Amino acid sequence: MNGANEYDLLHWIPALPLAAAVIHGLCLGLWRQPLPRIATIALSCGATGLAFVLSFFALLALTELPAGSRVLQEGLFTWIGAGPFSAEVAFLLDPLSAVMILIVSGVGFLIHVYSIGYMDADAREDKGFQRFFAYLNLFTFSMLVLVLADNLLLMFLGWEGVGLCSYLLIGFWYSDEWNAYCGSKAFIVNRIGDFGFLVGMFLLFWALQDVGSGSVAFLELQTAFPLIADQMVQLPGWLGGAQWKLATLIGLCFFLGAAGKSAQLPLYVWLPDAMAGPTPVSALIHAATMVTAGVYLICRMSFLYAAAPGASAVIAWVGALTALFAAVVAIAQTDIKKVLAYSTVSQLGYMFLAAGCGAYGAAIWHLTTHAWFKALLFLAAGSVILAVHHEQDIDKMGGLHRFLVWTRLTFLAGVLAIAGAPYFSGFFSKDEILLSVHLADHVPGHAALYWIALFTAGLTAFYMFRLYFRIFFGESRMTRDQQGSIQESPRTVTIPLIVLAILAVAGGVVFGPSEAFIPIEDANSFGNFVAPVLATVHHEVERSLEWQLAAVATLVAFLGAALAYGLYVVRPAYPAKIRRLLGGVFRLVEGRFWIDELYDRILVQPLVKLSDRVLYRGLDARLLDDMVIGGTARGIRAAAADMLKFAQSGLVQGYLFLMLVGTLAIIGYLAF
Amino acid sequence: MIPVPTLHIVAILPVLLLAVGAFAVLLAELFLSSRGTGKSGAGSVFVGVSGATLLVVVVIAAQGFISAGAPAFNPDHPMLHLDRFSYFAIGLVAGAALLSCLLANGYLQELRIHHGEFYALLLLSTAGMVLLVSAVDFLSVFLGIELMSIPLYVLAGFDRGKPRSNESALKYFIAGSFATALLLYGMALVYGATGATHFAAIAARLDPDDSMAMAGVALILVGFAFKVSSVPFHQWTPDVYEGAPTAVTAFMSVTVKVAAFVALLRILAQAFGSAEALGTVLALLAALSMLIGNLMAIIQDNVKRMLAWSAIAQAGYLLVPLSTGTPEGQAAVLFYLAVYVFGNLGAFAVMIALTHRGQEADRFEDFDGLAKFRPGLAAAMVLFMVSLAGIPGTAGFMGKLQIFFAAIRADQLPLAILMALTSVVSVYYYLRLPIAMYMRPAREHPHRKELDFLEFTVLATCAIFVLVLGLLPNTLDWLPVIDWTHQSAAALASK
Amino acid sequence: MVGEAVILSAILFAIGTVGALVRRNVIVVLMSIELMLNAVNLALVAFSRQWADPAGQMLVLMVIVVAAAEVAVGLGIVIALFRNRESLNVEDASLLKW
Amino acid sequence: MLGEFVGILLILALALLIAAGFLALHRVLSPKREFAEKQEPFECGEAQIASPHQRFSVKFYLVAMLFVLFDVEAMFFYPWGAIFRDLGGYGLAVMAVFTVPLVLGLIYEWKKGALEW
Repeated sequence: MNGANEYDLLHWIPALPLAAAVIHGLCLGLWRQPLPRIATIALSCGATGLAFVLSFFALLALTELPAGSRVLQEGLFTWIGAGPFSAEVAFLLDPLSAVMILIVSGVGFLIHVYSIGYMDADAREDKGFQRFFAYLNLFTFSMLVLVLADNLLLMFLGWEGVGLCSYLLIGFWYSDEWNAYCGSKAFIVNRIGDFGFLVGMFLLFWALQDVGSGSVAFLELQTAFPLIADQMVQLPGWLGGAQWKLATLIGLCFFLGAAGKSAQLPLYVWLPDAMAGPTPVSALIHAATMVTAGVYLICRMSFLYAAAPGASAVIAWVGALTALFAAVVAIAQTDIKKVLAYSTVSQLGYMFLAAGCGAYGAAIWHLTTHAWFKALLFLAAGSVILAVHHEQDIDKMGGLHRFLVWTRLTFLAGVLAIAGAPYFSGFFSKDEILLSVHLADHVPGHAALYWIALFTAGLTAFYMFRLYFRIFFGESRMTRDQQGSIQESPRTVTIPLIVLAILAVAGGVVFGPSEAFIPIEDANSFGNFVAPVLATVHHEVERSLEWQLAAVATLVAFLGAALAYGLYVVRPAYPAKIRRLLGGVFRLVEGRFWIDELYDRILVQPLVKLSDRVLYRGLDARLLDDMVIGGTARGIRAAAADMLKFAQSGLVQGYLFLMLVGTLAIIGYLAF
Repeated sequence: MIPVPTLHIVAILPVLLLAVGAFAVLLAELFLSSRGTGKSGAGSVFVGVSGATLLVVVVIAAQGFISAGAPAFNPDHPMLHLDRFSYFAIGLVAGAALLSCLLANGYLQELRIHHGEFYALLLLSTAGMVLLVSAVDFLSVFLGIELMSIPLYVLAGFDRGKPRSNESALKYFIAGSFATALLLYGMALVYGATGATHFAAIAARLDPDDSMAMAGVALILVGFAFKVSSVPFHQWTPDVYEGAPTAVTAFMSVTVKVAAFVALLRILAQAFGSAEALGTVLALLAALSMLIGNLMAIIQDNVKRMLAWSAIAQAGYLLVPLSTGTPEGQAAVLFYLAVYVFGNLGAFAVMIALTHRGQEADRFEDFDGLAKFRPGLAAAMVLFMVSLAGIPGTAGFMGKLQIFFAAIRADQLPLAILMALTSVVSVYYYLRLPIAMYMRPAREHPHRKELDFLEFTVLATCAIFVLVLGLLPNTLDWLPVIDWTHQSAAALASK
Repeated sequence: MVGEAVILSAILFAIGTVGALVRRNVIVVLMSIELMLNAVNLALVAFSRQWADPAGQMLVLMVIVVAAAEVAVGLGIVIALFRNRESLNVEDASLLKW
Repeated sequence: MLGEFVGILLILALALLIAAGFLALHRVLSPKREFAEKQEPFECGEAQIASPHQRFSVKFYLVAMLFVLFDVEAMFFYPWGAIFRDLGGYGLAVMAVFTVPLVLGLIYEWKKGALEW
């Protein structure tokens, strides 16, 4: 392990959640006997909490090193030693992964705690409680492996692991067809992304073996990559046969993987459906951690993207468009979790936009703040959902501020943070992104990108405040007895909310404010911390510009919020009018542009059809029939039809015939 | 006076043992079941004898592998060559056969077709495979392939009372003997062109431009492509797999593939080395098999049939490294074969464990809500499906990885990408069982309440191997599978 | 001399192939396959004579024996099928399809 | 030498097509009108008394198969017998080994009652 500092506590961070999951699994699988509730809680939350503590110590150990060489490693064993290439099971802790493990284990721990109260109130299955925590731990383990992995292959293991766990948590929780469908959808869309990941890894390996490096470890990649950075490849004819920069090709492949995992256009379709899972899962997996893995991947490979401007531009544009698109869709949703889901997609778009503009630090910073306030928003939403007995339609809520004090306050904190109210956490990260986009003149059309991002910021403020007002203000749209039974959620629910709220409000100022707004020298400790591992594109910034941009962004956000206030509090009648006014447009938005239906038409149906019609009846029966008989007289077909059934017609002689044709073909090729 | 050839019995010891075991089982069948002895008692004798025989063969193979091969049988005109390569294959085949014969006991009793002949035939077929994988002369190749196939024809129709079983046997028989005829004609042509049946001699005299020789090569390739069920010689596979008793399907779906692929590896490496054009043909077959196998598997509604099409797709995956012809490719084939054996056997083992009172569990509905009342079985099935689909952490992914990198090193990038793409598609149908088991409401099935001990052993073994091959394929110093495959490939290179 | 024998064997093989492909009666299909095998034997003998090498004839003996075993098994299967089906038509054996 | 084997394949393909073609033609051209008179022997010959398709006892097949098997196995004795003297004791031993499975097979089918009529 090329001389980097060893740190032999590292493997305990993922090992603890794994151990918990395994114990749960054994109890359920072999012993067939759920643990007592308290033991389950102690095991799961304890494991994750300890993981967080260890992560913290690891962070301290890291900060003791000089800023330039902050790398800790621990190799466990050789995963694949022999053969064409080697991969270690080894962990790598640098500022980037340090940030990630703190988010994963920290937010993860809070959500574990929250789940105790949530899952109690939400008693659907008797044994479900422990199974749920088993899955949570398993997920935490996979996510930690993903971010700690020191090579692409181990990262892919975690990458698939989190996908599997989200599949389990969406689908295996309540057994009904819809969840099953959503779970499989999530899994299969993710596989499309994974295909990109794999191919990217192949290309990288294929290119590097020529320069004699058979490893996929990040550090070796980083050192070896410059050798192939400018290599060109000739695409095969059926792909246009153009000359491409290899780095761009690889970058695009990895971005396909990232887009699948992080729900970017066009692969975002699975995330809104993933809301079918229980709310803590939505908070942990589909807001705070797993969906950000794509951003992490891009930043981890930043050395590659720095050499691939084409790929970076694509990322920036896809990110921006996703941000805008999802924000627009979010306006019209009435399901509280759907709104948050689309907002997540939109915010992820922001992160990719930043990464595409070379501002990887900004991307990771927004990833962090987003983990805080989006987890907070989801958990608060869950608390609301509990209070109103699993009602998720905001048209059937309203006026809840009287009942849910804590929930409302924390929710407000989250809304302010995501809307970018000054000095809230979201404010700093969003402004850093806007700034970097504004400066990124190396990206084609960065001006347009900036305006899109700005407009999206306004939309974000609008739909978040709409959500807030619809839930907590206006007169209640619930039946009497519903109102009667509303009460604030248990403490295990509210405490995590409060902690996250504090982070969402103050986290920005404490950890990573831009120097422009805090009169302290390098106050942006976060940015300085992660900077060394990222190939960020640097620009000279004068404070005044930063101020101007921030002012504009804040103004836009304020307008959005004000509009929401006007429409949903002052003049509640207007939205209906507008709805009538806009008519078609609105329905289009409401129908989420009918993307899902489109996919069903374009992707799923054709696959089944291809398999069913084309291959199964078409190729097997029609095509080959015609191929064999086509030329000859039509009369023969009648006879041939039953003699040469090519389909899996169950007629063995048809099989023999196909064999014979194949044989003659091979002989023809080999012998003549 | 003709000089008496020197015989190294150790070289044919495995075959001898298997034959003796087979006859022992037959006699046991005669003298036990004719008497009043209960079938169950007889059953334990059958399983005991055949299991012990196979176990001994596995041990011999391991011993032989460690001592790096045995002297050839009849050195002046060698028919068999037992190097590490063949010993690895023998161990794999015998191991798979052992697992399948452990599975058979309970299953056959549930189906009321518990006869000793089953085990005898299984042993004989295994003997054929052992011959096949160690053959270095087309004469012994032919003997091996027939001794492997003929018992399988009978086994496919072992459930005599069922029309489906008869039909499966008939189709397998007709298609199989047709393929044999083609194979034989190929041998004849090659013999005519080179005047030799021994691999080394053929390799010395084979002329890639002699169209007769190449026609022979093509026909031989076809014969093997049939055995490994590669498109377009695949169509028998779904029918035979579905119709045959599940225990038989489990046995042949893995062992035949291993034996045929290993023999093909040896022939390509030691006899047909000079025919480069073969690489292209193999690559084409691989692509076709991956595409058609995976796409056809999507629309199946019978689990056995789905697994049959998946077996065709897996054959395609295995043909990818075969077409490279590099030592890495050969090692990858061997490793993936091991992976495939445990994953597939495991899946069939679950189906067998669910068979009850002559009622096979081979439709997707039979798995609805299984997780509710058989959590262990369901979890195992998920593991095997996930491994077949090639999700990281399982053997399947590790195997595919070996293939990917072998292919990439041989600049077969397009094939590798196609393989990755098709295995994405494959997830779609491999997931159907987990969905059925965990997300469909449970229905009442005549499932047996408990596993019998042997089935549990087999399931546990398969599950453990799937995990170990996926996570520690080369880490345990007593089980460095990847090293073994590379040593075997090396033995193949040094004739 | 050898050439003619080989061509004859090729013709026999082709006839056997066609028979196996088009005849409906299972027994006749078996016979056609036997014909293919014997065509192989003919070719083998011819080549073995051409190269003055006994290996070919050894292979022929093997083929004959194995073919006998095969046809025995085949007949057994056919009988089992006939008992359940009352028919020797290959095309009646099409329960398993797709 | 080489040329005529190119022909082999052509013949393979050709024979296939011809046969298929004729079969097909027959299918197409031959009128298929089947009425009772057509089934009866024309002018001369006897009206059949029993269907030629009546079932034989399976025993026929069974015995036939068993005969074929042992008959063919016996074939191996000829080359052996030809050089029996030269082989000496070794040959005797080998052939003994060869015979054992045959005998076992005989015992098996005997016990299974395959030989009873």
